[in-house]
Amino acid sequence: MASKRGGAKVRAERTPAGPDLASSVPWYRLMVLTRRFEDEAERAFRRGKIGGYLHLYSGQEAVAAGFLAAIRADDIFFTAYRDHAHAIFRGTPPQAVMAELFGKQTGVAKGKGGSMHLFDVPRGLYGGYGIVGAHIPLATGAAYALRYQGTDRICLCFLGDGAMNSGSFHEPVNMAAVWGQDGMCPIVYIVENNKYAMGTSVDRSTVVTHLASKFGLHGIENEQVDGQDFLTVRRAAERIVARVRATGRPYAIEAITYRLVGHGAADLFQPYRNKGEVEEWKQRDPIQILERELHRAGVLDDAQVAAIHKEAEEKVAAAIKYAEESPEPPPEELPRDVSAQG
Amino acid sequence: MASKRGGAKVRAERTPAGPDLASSVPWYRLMVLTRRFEDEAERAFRRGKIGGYLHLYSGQEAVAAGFLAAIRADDIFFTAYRDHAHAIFRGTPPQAVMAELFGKQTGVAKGKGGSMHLFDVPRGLYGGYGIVGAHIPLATGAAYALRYQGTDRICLCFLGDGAMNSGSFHEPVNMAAVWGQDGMCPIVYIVENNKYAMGTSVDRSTVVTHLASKFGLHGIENEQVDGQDFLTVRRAAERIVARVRATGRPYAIEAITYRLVGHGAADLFQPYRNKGEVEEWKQRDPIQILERELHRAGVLDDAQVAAIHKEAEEKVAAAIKYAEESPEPPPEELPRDVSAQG
Amino acid sequence: MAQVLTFRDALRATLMEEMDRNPAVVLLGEDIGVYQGTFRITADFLTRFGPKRVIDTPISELGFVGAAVGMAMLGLRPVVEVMTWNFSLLAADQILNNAAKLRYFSGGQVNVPLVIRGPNGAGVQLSAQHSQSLEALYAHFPGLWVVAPATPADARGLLLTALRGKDPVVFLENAALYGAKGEVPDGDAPIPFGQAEIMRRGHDVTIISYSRMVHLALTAAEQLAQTGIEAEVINLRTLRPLDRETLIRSVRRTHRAVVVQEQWRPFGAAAEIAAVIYEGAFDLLDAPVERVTGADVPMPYARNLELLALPHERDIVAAVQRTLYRQ
Amino acid sequence: MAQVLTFRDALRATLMEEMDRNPAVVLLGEDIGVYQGTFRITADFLTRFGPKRVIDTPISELGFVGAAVGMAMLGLRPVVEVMTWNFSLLAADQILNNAAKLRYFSGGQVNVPLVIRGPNGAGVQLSAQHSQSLEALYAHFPGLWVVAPATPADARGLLLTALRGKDPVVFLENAALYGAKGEVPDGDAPIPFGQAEIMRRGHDVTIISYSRMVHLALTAAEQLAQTGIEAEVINLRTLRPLDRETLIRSVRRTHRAVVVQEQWRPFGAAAEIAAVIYEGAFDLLDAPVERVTGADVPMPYARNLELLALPHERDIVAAVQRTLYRQ
Ligand SMILES: Cc1ncc(C[n+]2csc(CCOP(=O)(O)OP(=O)(O)O)c2C)c(N)n1
Ligand SMILES: Cc1ncc(C[n+]2csc(CCOP(=O)(O)OP(=O)(O)O)c2C)c(N)n1
Ligand SMILES: [Mg+2]
Ligand SMILES: [Mg+2]
Repeated sequence: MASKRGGAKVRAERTPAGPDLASSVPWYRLMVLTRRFEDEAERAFRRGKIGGYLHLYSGQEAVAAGFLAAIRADDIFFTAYRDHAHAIFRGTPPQAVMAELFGKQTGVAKGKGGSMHLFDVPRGLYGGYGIVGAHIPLATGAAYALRYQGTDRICLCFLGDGAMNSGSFHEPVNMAAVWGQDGMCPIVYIVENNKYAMGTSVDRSTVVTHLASKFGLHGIENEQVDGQDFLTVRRAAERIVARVRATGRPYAIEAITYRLVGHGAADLFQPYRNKGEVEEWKQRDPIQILERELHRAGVLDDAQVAAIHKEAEEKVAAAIKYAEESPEPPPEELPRDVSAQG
Repeated sequence: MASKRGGAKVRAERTPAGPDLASSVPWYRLMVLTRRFEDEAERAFRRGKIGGYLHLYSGQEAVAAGFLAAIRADDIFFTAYRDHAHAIFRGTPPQAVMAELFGKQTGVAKGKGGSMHLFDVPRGLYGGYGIVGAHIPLATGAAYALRYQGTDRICLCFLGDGAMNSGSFHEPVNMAAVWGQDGMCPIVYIVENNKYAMGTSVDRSTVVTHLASKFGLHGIENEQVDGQDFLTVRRAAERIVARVRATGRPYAIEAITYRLVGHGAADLFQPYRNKGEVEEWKQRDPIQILERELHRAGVLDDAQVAAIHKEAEEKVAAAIKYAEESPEPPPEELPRDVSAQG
Repeated sequence: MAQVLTFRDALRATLMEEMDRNPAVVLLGEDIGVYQGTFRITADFLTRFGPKRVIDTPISELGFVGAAVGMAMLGLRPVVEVMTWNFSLLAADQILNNAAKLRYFSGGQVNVPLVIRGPNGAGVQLSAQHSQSLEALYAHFPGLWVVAPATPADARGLLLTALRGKDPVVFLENAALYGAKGEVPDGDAPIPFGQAEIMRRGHDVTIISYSRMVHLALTAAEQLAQTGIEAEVINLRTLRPLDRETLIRSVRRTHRAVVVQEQWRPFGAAAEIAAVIYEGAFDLLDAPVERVTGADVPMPYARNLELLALPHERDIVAAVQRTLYRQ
Repeated sequence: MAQVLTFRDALRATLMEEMDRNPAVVLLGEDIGVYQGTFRITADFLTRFGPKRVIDTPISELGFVGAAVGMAMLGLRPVVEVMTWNFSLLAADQILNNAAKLRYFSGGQVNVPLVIRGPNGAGVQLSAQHSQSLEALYAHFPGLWVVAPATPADARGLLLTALRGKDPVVFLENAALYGAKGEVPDGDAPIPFGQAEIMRRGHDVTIISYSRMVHLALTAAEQLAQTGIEAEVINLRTLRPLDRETLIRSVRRTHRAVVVQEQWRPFGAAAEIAAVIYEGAFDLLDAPVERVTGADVPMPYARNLELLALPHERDIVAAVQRTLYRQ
């Protein structure tokens, strides 16, 4: 399925068992947690508890999980507005994310940013951005800064397939390649190719649907990966991250994935795709794929799986409760944070 | 020399003699004329007769000449600010161009546009633009319009190597490829790769120095050509233009060329290149190359060459005189042309 | 005769009629076709007019706005939908350096009959990057017309003018108004640019606004009437050109003015409107012109803060009272 | 002590000192290195500081301004040279939607200590796409500081403040001033933002301006003095924040004000300045505030038309006379 569009050659790098299976259990737990989180967030949206736009990551979890599993605690990352899972995977407490969605003072950004603008700088999450593609220049400059400061920290930049048609994509990616020649741009661009930008499928917005290859023409090494398989993504991520850290050169990966839900909570009818396609992709749900794998390897049994689901349910319920009960930001917050010196 | 950067494979398509030699004489004449025009314009600039920026095309003549020789009278084209030759090749009277540079009422744009903004819409020149890359979207949309209107007219879009690093380049070129699938984008993108964007050489601004190949990234067929050889350019242009006209699909060509003069009249010291490089390229002056060819084939003799140079001298002298003696635009012109309805 | 339509349907119907009438009209934008339009202004248009006239674009604002300018130069009449005006900042160069100016720098050789339309201003909890009202920015540039309809009738009448003119038009809608209903005259009645409408007569003070804020002004005026203050309410309809005459005539009668805008006060639209009033009615003003504006902060997400950041009826009432020295 | 420096050298020296002092300062821009800078502000910097700190960029305004924002978020202190501010429109999204707002929407988690600098305003015959004065546009957006120095001393003092603050600064220079000389105080004396300077004392009228226009105002004031009119001349130095106090205090004394800006009048900076004056000195104003501005047209190329499009000393003199009802 991954090779449907653009004749993608997907690297196969899975190892059937081994040490990374046990270490994947916490990621399985996080993926279950975020899925539940997204479901409940949507419900809260329908109840009018969450406003604005709400973009869910359901179906794409293995991509961010695989990469965030592969970086160090002091590495950093940027993403777009579909960002809840990225924060939670990285350790941001779900209740602080939910409180942000509820617009509460206890949210990660004190309720000022909302769903699209999650930030958790101590954990390396530099946002959460709403203008498609516009975080790509930021991430590229941030990667330069990390090297300039003499560290071996690296930067991840998640982006959508739709973002690749913007100048916000091409301009910094070209610069990253130039800077990379001097080892000054330790960044991994991770395309979450979920087939659609809102209602526009990849093949309606560009002729070259092998998206990874577009990085090649800027001089950046690249590959595709099956984005539904956590173990595959993680293995690729570990290899890529090590190399980028060592060389200071950019690298790009296109993860073939699918969003099982609407573009945003308002996208109910989805006239741009048919039910069959969604059903087909449900067979490749990344959580089930990982679950099966862990099951088969004997790392998880049914009871443990049930417990993990129950735990997720409880955590998210607690997050909802926390968000619900948290205070709104006080009026004094309105003028705060506009600038540092004023 | 053309293959120095990026391992360019340059198509060789020259025929040593034949009917296109005789028909190239008028183009030789125009190339001599524009070279003289540029020299005199620079002199007028030094005398304070021309203001603002002044970007000369000297050394690159074969590129625009080769392509403009290959299109029909009802075809159209767009270019950047290095546009004098493009207008004159197309038949805009040199005196109307010179008068524009002098800021006179008799200029092609009544003195309102100046050197960077030559327009001659009746002859298909849709400008003359000063923001690098920003005419590329216009030309792309214009090409769509030509097909939408049911014609088989085509559009040429000249652009610089430097422009290719901008979003103004990538965004429309991607769209052109998409529209081309339905035969709705009859455009030829012609990169005038003169090695530098002001003082920045191509290899300092991008890793992929085979610029034609960047169009491939967007799914557009492309090739390189030796931009110093009029006959080669023209032959390629004829083939490409015929194909674009027939298919309605975009095509791209990178002409390897060189500007023998400074970026603009203010670029005196040129710290970004050495004299030797300039001297080397003088050996490949497009006017001399064509002259030699016509000479060898017996289409032009020494006396004719001398006459052509003399004629150019006179025409440009007349243009200078005309420009000098033309009236300034009257004050009433100031508010005119801002909008059609107000 | 007239019929009652929503703002959305007024736009839809007008666009559709004009497309039926004039084959040169083409639409470009993100998700206007297959997806049926984010705000469903163009729902069913793809089926009706086909993909050559209803062009779904990639996420390339700079590219497709520029392409539309090029189409306009060749005699088409493109209508670009920006999914929201926030994204127009990516196309600012094409709008401000090409569309607005190229008629001038070509010495009048080309027209740019282009309409760029979409929702402007704050929505509900869309936060800082998606809650901007950009009229002051665009209205600064000669060569553009800047239109901000308040009612379905405005929407129709001004869109007709936009679609038949020869110049680029920045057409600023407001998502909160799409569902609002109002009488729309039948038939072919374009509203000329630069013609404000007096929505309510009054002699004590003039309240001036445009787009969504007009409705707040009307509500405020009703509230004020209950305290014996009769406010005149002016709907500007267009910011460029500005109908100085109607403005000034009214203020010279009422001696007091309140200008209402949604966006940040500094260098906002109300400053220009106030300056025009002072210049035309200085000797007859009994109080400084009041500006009612949004808070000078990027828009916060939390609903309670967002409400604090936006102007409200009570702010208009208070401003009016200040002009009458009642506070 | 003080030394006489050109505006250019004041900028150069200040940048250089600060780069010597603070390794976090890096420069980005087109042709600032090998080419030595279009206006030679950064001549020799590449040799002195090396290519990691003096970064020649491709023609990618959106990309490199955005990258600089990212660098700033990580604690560097990038200084971006836009070759001219005209090109900043391509980066408008990064400046207005990211740099200006991200401190806010992150709930204060990140600072953006970024300076974007370069020449603003008309040059000589650069025509419509290269002759724009964008202060009104940028000053509308909270989260940015907008600086427009008039003298070499301003250039140094304000650049120091910009380079040491934690916020994004839009630093608007003027190419016509680069060669202008003036006294520059030695040592470390940043000029705080929001502190206007009274350049000339007078009691008959206050002339308010910034950047190059301050010099026209001073010349006009000299001419007026010969006719017995003593004008006070205020150099605003920063548009955001605006030094309302100095402005208002002066006008409350002189009872008359003339605001001078280079750019188009509608929705220009002078409207905001005038509105602030009215709001603060309404009761003491003896005449409407006069706005002296450029013509409301894209800048024409022809020198004679260009001169007609720009404000001149005589326009200021005439405006002052109107405020005194001498015309
Ligand atoms: C510049 C810009 N244009 C349009 C939008 C509206 N918009 C929001 S999300 C989106 C689709 C983005 O698709 P993609 O990059 O594939 O990310 P995905 O939503 O699939 O994760 C669009 C068009 C926007 N936010 N920014
Ligand atoms: C967007 C933009 N950035 C910067 C400039 C300043 N500038 C004018 S020409 C030029 C170089 C362009 O190089 P190229 O595209 O190769 O064209 P060439 O001058 O070589 O013909 C630059 C940087 C500009 N005009 N527009
Ligand atoms: Mg997508
Ligand atoms: Mg070049």
